[in-house]
Amino acid sequence: MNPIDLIGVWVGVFITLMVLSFLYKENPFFRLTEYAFIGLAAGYALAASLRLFVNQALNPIFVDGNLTFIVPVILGSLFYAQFTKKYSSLYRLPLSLAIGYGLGVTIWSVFATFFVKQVTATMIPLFTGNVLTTLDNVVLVAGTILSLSYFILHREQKGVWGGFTKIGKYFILATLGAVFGSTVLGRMAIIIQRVQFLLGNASFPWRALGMGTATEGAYAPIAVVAFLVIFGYYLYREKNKQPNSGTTSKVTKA
Amino acid sequence: MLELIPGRIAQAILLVIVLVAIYEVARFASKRKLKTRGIPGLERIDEWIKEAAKLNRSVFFTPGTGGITTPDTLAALALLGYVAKHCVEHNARLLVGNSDPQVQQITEDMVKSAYAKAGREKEYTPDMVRYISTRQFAYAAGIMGILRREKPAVNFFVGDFQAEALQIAETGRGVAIYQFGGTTNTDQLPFFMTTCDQTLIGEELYTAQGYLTSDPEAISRLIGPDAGKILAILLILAGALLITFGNSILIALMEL
Amino acid sequence: MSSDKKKMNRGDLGLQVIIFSLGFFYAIVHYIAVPGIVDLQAVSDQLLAYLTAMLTAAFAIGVINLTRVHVINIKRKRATWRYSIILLVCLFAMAIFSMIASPYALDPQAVVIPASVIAFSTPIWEFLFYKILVNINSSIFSLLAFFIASAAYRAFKARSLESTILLAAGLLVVLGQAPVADLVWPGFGAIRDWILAFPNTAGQRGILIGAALGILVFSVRRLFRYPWGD
Amino acid sequence: MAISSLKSDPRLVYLILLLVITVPILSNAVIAVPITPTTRALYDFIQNLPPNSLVVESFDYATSVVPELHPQAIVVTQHIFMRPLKVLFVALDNNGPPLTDAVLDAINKGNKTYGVDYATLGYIPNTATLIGMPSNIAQFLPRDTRGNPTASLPIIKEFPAAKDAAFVITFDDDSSALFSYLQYWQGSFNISVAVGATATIAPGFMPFYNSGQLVGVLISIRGAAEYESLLNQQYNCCLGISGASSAMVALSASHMLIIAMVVFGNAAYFISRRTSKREK
Repeated sequence: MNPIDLIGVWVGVFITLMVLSFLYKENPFFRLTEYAFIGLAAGYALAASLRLFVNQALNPIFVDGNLTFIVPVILGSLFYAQFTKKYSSLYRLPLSLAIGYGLGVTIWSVFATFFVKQVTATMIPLFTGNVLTTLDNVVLVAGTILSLSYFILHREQKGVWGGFTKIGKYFILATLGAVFGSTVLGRMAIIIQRVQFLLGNASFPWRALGMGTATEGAYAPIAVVAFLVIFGYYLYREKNKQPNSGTTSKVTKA
Repeated sequence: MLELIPGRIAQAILLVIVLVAIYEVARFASKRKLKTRGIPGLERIDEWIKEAAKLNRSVFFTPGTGGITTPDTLAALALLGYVAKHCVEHNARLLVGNSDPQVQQITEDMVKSAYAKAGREKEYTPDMVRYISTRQFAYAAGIMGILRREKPAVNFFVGDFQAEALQIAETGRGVAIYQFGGTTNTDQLPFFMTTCDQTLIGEELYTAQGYLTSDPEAISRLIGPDAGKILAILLILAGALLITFGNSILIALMEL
Repeated sequence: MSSDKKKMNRGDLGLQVIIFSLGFFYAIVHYIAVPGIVDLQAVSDQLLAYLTAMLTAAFAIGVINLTRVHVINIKRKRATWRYSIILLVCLFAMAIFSMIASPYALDPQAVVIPASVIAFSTPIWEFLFYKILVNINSSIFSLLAFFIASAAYRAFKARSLESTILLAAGLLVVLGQAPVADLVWPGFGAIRDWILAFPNTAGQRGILIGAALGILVFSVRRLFRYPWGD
Repeated sequence: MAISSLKSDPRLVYLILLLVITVPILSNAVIAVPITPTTRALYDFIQNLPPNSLVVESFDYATSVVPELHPQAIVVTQHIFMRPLKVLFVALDNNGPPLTDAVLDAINKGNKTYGVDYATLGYIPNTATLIGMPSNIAQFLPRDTRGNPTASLPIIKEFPAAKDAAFVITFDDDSSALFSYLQYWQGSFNISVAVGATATIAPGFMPFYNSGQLVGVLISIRGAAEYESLLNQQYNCCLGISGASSAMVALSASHMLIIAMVVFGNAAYFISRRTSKREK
């Protein structure tokens, strides 16, 4: 039993419930976690990108003695000119370098990966002797062509052409349906792991998430009860502060 | 001396063909002042704003979390210009919620100039255009708070959206009478489609931008890529038909 | 918002030449080689090394913007100014401990920073990351499960033929995804796999090719014209 | 349970969802998971990699989607460590490196030693670094996360350039990392690519699996549970190391709830619409 991990589990439970309390109603507990998160994430990102600056810019200069890297460091420091009044336009120089190289690599890679490879992969036989794979291939070829036709913007979608684009839209709707169905899997996975955590269930990957081990985890429910008591007291105090109006923001459709 | 890297020759040639085709179609479109195809629902926006004014309820607009260089955000701002103009005309109260500081500045100027063009600058109040947060869920919580408090008649959420779109869509559906959405982000489009009265799917968002701005150059930029799409359709058809009869010459060519 | 065509002054032209030349080089280097004269790939890699050094130099831009916004909040005593204090405290605490004891430690082998300080900071950083940051972020995202459940009941209506198709495909995928469905009838899982593999692939490919052309045109246009935002 | 109260106040739905998930978890029930073709394709690919091949694992997800992708990272990493393979760990998301350390701390690393069989090279901040790595790893990632110079590591001496890698798997939560690997690593060097994807973006990757650009796709926590059961069938180990398998009953229950909600929601919607039509 490691005391730091035990406290960590309880703090983790409190944080989880402070966030989930938003479901009951917006409250200071939720806002506290939000602001703390923005700060922690920004501070962490600063350290990560500073380390990279040391690795990729200072390391070549001071460790490898390659002084040519001084030029990119100076150019990079011009990014900070945007905070000055007089020299603010100087930051456009390093930005243009970044935009230039970005455009170059985007052009060939987007064209190869998302146009050429996708077109070539759709050149498949429309009749394969086997009924099932024939159906699959026809759906794939026709579906790709028709959904592409839906995004042709210069022709009104009327008449025969309108018929094609309408079927194309149905393929896109089936795609969006698949995305919707798949999203349900993703969202449920997240809440299931949170509930595994709150219940202190042994199946939660405690060690692989740096939360100690299942032995400390088993004490999570204690913190759940503690939080519910505190939150209940907070709601009780809130109710007394405004005796007249209902405290919960009723969501009613007009 | 100069040689083409094997395995990428077809890509190079095809890239040139596609770019030339797009350039020619774009030039033809701007010369002939073609219009992009109409988008169902754009004309209904006018009626919705009129109804909002009648019910003395506000119209809410949020362009998502994208920055000024994100294509979706630019298309959303074009739509905001259109909505702001009509809100001023029917004197419906417009509210805008932003996530990106630079977009906040631009939307402030746009709403101010909408009032200025109608000669009613003093009616513009700073709280009409609000900066919330660059942070995804702080932004979503902020928008939901505004929707619940202000109870707008019409809720526009168009532009660059991620997972927070569902929260806005669901809260908006519970509060607003009409909801208008649009994004190119396929992952979020299902939540737009099932909760909005009208949704701009993917590139339709840019079509709306082309439809609203009468500038022929902008429209030709939208119609140009049609050449690439038609080329893709023809290549797929040709390749599929050829391989159906056992001839894979086109596939071999593409992988040259 | 058709921006007025402002004439490119000398500065803009210079930047546009930089954008064009670097962009054109990085587009061409993929397709052509000039054996014997110069190894273009090596030139491109060396240039990349300089570019990465330049890009990483902008490491503090985000934090400066964020700090300025919240310091103004505090000075002007805006409604949420107390939360801004908490944000800034968290920001600098996490930054300092991450620089001492995280995978991004500036001096992991205790050359400058005394080993005792690193040993003291490591558990604190691990607490801040694994026990606080991970839990807040996972919990915020878990809210979405509740929203999708309530939206499933209150908002996802088959108002039109279009939303009916979407919901039908969606529910078939949801059904096929649930492991228990396969015990009832393995066909559910097969239907889900089929929808994902064929109609979905066709629709995604149509969207992908359209989007790729949009990005391609946007990129090529930007090579030739400086003013962005148009 | 008045249907109308459900309509006006979503919190009842939240409570039902919580119950529908809590009960199966408390029951610790486990259920067999059918194997999706894209999961088996990845498993077979890794199982058949020739000995001493170099694998690159890229942790490109933020802590927000840990429940979806972390179990995948655990089971795939465990499988790779059970085979005679060499592994480099990188990350396109700054949350990656600590999550990598936590996975390495939890799995059974056998007799593999750091620096020889595997190394953690840390965060890749921009595509420029990613594009440079296939030519020279040490030049673009000069230090590993433990502060050692990358060039001094035996694994880098053996594989100085990432283009020698047999395959890269990215655990990705927003498709930008996967597209970068497809565009730059596969586009230029034909390195095989696989993805562990969150469920929302997984359908978007099917065209790349169909075209052969992807050798496998793991879909969220269910992909992890399938992979875990395949691993268990082969090596008779590792059941429960990722927590994914024990979530499958709760997953089924929550999915059935969503279906019921949509069906009931639409039923209530049509009934109210028909009654209002009759009243007009």
